[in-house]
Amino acid sequence: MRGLWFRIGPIITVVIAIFVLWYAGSVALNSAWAHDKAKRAGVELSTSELIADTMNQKKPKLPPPHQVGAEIWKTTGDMVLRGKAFSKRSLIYHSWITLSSTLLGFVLGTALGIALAVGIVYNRTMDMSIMPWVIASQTIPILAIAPMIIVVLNAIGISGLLPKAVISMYLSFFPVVVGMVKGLRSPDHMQLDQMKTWNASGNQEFWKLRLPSSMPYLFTSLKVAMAASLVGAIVGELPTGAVAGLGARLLGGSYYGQTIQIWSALLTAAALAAALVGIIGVIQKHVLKRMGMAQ
Amino acid sequence: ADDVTLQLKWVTQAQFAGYYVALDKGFYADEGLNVTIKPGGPDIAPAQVIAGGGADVVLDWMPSALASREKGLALVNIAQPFKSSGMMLTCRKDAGVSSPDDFAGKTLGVWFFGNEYPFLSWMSKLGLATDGSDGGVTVLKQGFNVDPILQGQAACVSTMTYNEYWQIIDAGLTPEELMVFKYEDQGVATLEDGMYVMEENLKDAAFQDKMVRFVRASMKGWKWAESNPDDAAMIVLDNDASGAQTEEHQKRMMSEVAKLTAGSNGALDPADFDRTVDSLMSGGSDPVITKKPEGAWTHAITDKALN
Amino acid sequence: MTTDPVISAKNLSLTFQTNDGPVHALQDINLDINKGDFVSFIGPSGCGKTTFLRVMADLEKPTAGDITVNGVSAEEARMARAYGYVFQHAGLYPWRTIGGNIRLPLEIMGVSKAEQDAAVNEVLDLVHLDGFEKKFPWQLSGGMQQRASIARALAFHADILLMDEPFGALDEIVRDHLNEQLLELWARTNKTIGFVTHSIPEAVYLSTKIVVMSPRPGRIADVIESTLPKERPLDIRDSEEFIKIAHRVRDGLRAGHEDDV
Amino acid sequence: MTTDPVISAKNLSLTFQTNDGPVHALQDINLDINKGDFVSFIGPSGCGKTTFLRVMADLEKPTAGDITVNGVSAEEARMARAYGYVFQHAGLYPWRTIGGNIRLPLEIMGVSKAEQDAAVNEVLDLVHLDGFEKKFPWQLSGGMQQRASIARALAFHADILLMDEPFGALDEIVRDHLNEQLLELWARTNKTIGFVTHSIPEAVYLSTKIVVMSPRPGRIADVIESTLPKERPLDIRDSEEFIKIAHRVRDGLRAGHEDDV
Amino acid sequence: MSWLIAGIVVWLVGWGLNVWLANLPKTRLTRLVVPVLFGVTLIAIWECVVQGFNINPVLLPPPSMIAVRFASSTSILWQDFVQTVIKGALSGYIIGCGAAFLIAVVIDRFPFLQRGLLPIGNFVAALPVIGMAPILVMWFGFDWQSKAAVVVIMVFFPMLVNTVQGLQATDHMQRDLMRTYAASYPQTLLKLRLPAAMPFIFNGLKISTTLALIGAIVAEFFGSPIKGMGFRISTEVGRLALDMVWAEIVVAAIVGSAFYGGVALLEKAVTFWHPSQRGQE
Ligand SMILES: Nc1ncnc2c1ncn2[C@@H]1O[C@H](COP(=O)(O)OP(=O)(O)OP(=O)(O)O)[C@@H](O)[C@H]1O
Ligand SMILES: Nc1ncnc2c1ncn2[C@@H]1O[C@H](COP(=O)(O)OP(=O)(O)OP(=O)(O)O)[C@@H](O)[C@H]1O
Ligand SMILES: Cc1ncc(C[n+]2csc(CCO)c2C)c(N)n1
Ligand SMILES: [Mg+2]
Ligand SMILES: [Mg+2]
Repeated sequence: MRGLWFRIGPIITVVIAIFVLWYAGSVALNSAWAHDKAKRAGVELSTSELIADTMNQKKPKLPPPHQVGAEIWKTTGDMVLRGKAFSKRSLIYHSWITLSSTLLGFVLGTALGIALAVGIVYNRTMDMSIMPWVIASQTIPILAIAPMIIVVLNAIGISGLLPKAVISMYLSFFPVVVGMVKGLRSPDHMQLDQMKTWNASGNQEFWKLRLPSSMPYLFTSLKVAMAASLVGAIVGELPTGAVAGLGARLLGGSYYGQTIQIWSALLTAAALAAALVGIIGVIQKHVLKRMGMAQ
Repeated sequence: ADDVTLQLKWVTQAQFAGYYVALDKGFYADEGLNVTIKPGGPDIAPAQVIAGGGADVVLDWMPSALASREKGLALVNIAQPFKSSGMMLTCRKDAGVSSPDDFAGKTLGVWFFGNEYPFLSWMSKLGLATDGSDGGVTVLKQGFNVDPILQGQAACVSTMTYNEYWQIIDAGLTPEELMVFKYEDQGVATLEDGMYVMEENLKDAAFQDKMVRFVRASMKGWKWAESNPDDAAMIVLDNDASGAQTEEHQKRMMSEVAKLTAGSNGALDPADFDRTVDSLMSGGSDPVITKKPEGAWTHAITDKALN
Repeated sequence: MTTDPVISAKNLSLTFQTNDGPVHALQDINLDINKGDFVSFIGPSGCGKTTFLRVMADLEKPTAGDITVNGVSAEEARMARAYGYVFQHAGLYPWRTIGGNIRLPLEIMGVSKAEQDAAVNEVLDLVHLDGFEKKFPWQLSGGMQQRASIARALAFHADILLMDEPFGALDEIVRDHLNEQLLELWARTNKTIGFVTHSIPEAVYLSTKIVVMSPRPGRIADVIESTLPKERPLDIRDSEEFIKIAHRVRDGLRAGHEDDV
Repeated sequence: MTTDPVISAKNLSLTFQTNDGPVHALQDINLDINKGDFVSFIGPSGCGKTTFLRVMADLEKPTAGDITVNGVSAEEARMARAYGYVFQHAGLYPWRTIGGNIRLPLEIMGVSKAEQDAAVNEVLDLVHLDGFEKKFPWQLSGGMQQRASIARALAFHADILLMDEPFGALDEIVRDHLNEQLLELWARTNKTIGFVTHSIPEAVYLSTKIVVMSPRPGRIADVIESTLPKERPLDIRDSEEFIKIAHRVRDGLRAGHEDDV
Repeated sequence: MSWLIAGIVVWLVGWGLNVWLANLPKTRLTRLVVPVLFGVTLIAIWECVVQGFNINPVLLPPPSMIAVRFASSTSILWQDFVQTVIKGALSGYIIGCGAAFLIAVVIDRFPFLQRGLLPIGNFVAALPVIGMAPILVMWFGFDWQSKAAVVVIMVFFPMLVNTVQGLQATDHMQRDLMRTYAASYPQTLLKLRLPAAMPFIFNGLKISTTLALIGAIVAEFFGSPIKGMGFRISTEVGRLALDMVWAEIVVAAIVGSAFYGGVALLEKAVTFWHPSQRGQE
């Protein structure tokens, strides 16, 4: 029991601290509008009236947690209870839309990343030519070229899930390349020499040495890539007409100044990312344990 | 049925009710058309989409369409369901703005992305510099919403009669506290939400025919929406995949939009076109277009569609 | 011993190019090793022992001179999987169990599953690690890891065994024990063994031939043919013959240290 | 020698809690070390030598029993910077030059710059690393790194010196040489030295007291008071006395190995 | 047609040349020439494809057109660079990385915070910035301050996590050594943990360079004064001036690579002792 508190206790404390700060922030940020309103109405606000007002504005600068919580419940749990989990007003539906392109993009990005890493490790020309451009590619603001990618893919007849996934891929392949290049190069000289003494083929060297030793790097990169892929999916939703998905909710909230909706979409996205990363973490634990690389 | 893809200029909302009504009520189907409506958004340039072959017909504002035409992308206006402009500049009285003479030295929120042209030509008509120099105005690139006026970051923001204006009202400011400058009233109105197609496509008779049927059905949709605003708003709501729109807001938007489409049967009034062009070319040192556009509109479609 | 030498080095030199100039690791090495020889290499740290072993194993290319193994070039010998190599550090793959590590070279050489199992059992037994087959390397002490690494090199029956300080991490008792085992194996299989060590008694106890090297550039200072019998109980180390050879090795070593420390 | 012992362990036990159960690293250790003693610890791998040294240095807390250093608790002694410690692996900070590494403890103890310089020069000279002050650790061979690490522990003049297999990575000649140097230093400064080694001759050659340990749980199997004189030339190792002591140590060791290997 | 053939020829020649160069012994020159040649080949192929397939410049302008636009718009590009990179990205980078560093040191001192903050930190780090940007613009106004705030949020967690990890990167023995000296906390921090953490800290700093730039640009999409790289990009797309958009992207890529390269050089100087640095050259 003490062990549990040891792990959970600090987290709970910090979460409570965050909530306190959040409420304080809501009061501080929202009171300007409350004052503004009161001044225009020509009334004086007492402190308690002021606080009450900041807790319940329609378009607060910073919605307090209970407002965001209520909105999330209204668009998730409540929807489920009413049997409309997949209606357009349900965040579950929008999360699913985003999730599907996230996962596709993640798979594509991981595949591309690993392929490039293998190329870079095994081919000297690729090693010397590609890396600087991979870095440069990540300095291009994706939001700027996302619409072009969508339009260009559209022009050659590709639409739907794939264009969004391509943007996810663009963001997620980078951490995989960097991590895998490091990982595939992590066997030390001795281990490589050993393979040489047994006259192992390139294939054997890859499967029996380089790939297993890159596993810890791979999983770390996959976590980063997953988070990046989710961001990519959200970015990709904007120029496809922001029809559906968490990105559309964010944007929709933005158009209409619905801060509560923005925050609830934002937190849902973060929870989704945390869950996806968590799943990779669990897989990592199991795989590494089976491989004897973690205690 | 013939496939037609329509690219909207903005997200699904009552601003585009006519098209959704036509789709929902089967007006397109009656004309033998299979129409796909693609919602737009802040990152979607309809002209770019049509250039990339992603749409057969796009909705755009005329200033931006004419500017694209000068860039070498031959867009042609085939129909103009919006008679009047819904653009306005909404200011807070307590920021000290009561007439255009008060703009100097103030901060004004403006939409860019090709939507800034009407504003720029208005300012140059007023003789106000927009590059931040003395005696001019400070221009902000306004985001998607009306926050700057609520937060007091700008004295005025751009609004549409049917949309952003009501967001300001919803946020708690009253009409009495606001000063509104409609572009129509200031004599700088430009045409909004026209239907545009690629000039080269028009040479194809089959395409022409498709457009004739499309425009006819769309206008039928518009007229239906004008007379049944609340039902039209609900149809829009049904088509909004993001689930972000509210019934109240869309119904109000529909009733405002109806005022703008009221005067048009779909055919472009050449006088409106000339007025728009004059306004764009009068822009002093920095006109939006440099020469009078030729062939930027046609009555070929509406003549067949509406008679 | 009129047969061709198994390993033969002629005027062998190896220079490493580093950023602060060339390092002459080996210079003008001439050495023949015959079938069934047990050759120890001894010399001060950094004198080129490891480098020479690596050249024999074709892990390093000499910059001058020739080396032949089994009458062919070192590379061809490596391709023919002519030898087993024990590295200075155990170097087990952490994601494989002890059994998996020993099995690895067999997998690579395409040995059948049944033969793999038999070989693994046999060598585990030899180094007294039976029962540890399913453990991972980090679950073993340093000495046990070292033994697993030796077992791995023994698992496939190469005729030549190259061992780089295999017993460095072990305490004296275990070391003595493994020395005996190694001698027994060598006598039984008639392998040719190249063996690097820092310990003079170990070199004398094990070898038929002791190569004393001197540093910078690595040269052969002395080659001592052992006069000890092939049969060697542990207490042979107290014999006069043994002490005499050990003295000669120590003198050779000391000469190499002259300019040093 | 009627003075109080410098280090005194009473019924000392230490159990590590690991996820597959407790590991009894030390059990019921009783030992007194007097001022000026040179105590060697010898025993099979994993028997708890390092652990015991770490307990003396307050790097590990015993789970039962007491330890006093200089009459106070190990922690107070550590705070008073009573000892220098040489780790089993060199453990130099790679971002500091050799000089910088040796200077590190002096900086921490607030010694003046001039005194630092003097001390660094002195100890570099002692371990024959003069001229390498400005080099980084990775530019040195393993043996040189080990010597630098010894120099670091000598740089500040602590009365107690705890050394964990300091000469493990060195070849015999260098090792002999450093053994002599260490004896000379010890005789000159009358330090108290705790010394872990795997080498029986080294233990016998250096020590006034040899502690033989046996494994699982780590206990003291034998404590041998050396009868060798304080003055010890290298060839004392061929003396009868020496060989007798070495035999006793070997027997103690072997007993500890019984269940093993 | 001839453009397409030219494209294929350029491709083959560029690739062949690169293969040949790459297999020469590595020198500082080949290290530089090979990637440049790769890029030049790519750009030449792009030109040939755009010309050959007659792709509309409002979709993808040819590099030549971008170059012309770049050359004729240097003053605008410079003004945008100052607004976005110097004011927005750089200040946010310094504040964000600096704050993360200090907080990491505090967290490292108090394990309780470490166990509480890091899991939460991972959650917060997963917040998509796109969502934060409009909120921060609302909070901090239109000018560069809100851009810097976005950058601060973007770089904060990668930097924090790396620094915390780095501060723990010392091995047991290195820490025990400090214990034997009875070193005080600040002494241990200064002489052991910080130097040992440097490779990780630089990892964070490197990741943060590209994040800072992207953050500053993207934030401008959500409201800005009428200058800045993000403003220009979003505005000029609407005006179909894709050549200008790409000119800005070129600036972003150059600045980003230079920023990254600069930090990498600094890294090399500071962590020269780390095996990953020693391996090279
Ligand atoms: N890859 C390399 N690059 C440059 N110099 C090297 C390389 N490998 C070894 N050397 C140098 O070559 C010399 C011989 O090294 P080698 O490893 O063969 O010594 P050794 O006799 O095995 O020493 P030890 O007893 O410490 O194992 C040393 O001076 C070493 O610094
Ligand atoms: N931190 C630890 N956690 C758990 N067990 C440990 C730990 N440190 C040491 N041990 C165990 O305690 C026992 C004694 O270890 P110690 O390092 O003292 O041995 P040693 O005598 O120094 O061996 P060597 O000669 O190999 O250095 C071993 O069985 C070891 O596995
Ligand atoms: C970034 C941004 N760009 C343009 C517009 C302008 N706009 C295009 S369609 C339309 C009608 C819907 O209100 C409006 C206002 C905007 N609002 N935000
Ligand atoms: Mg060696
Ligand atoms: Mg130990």
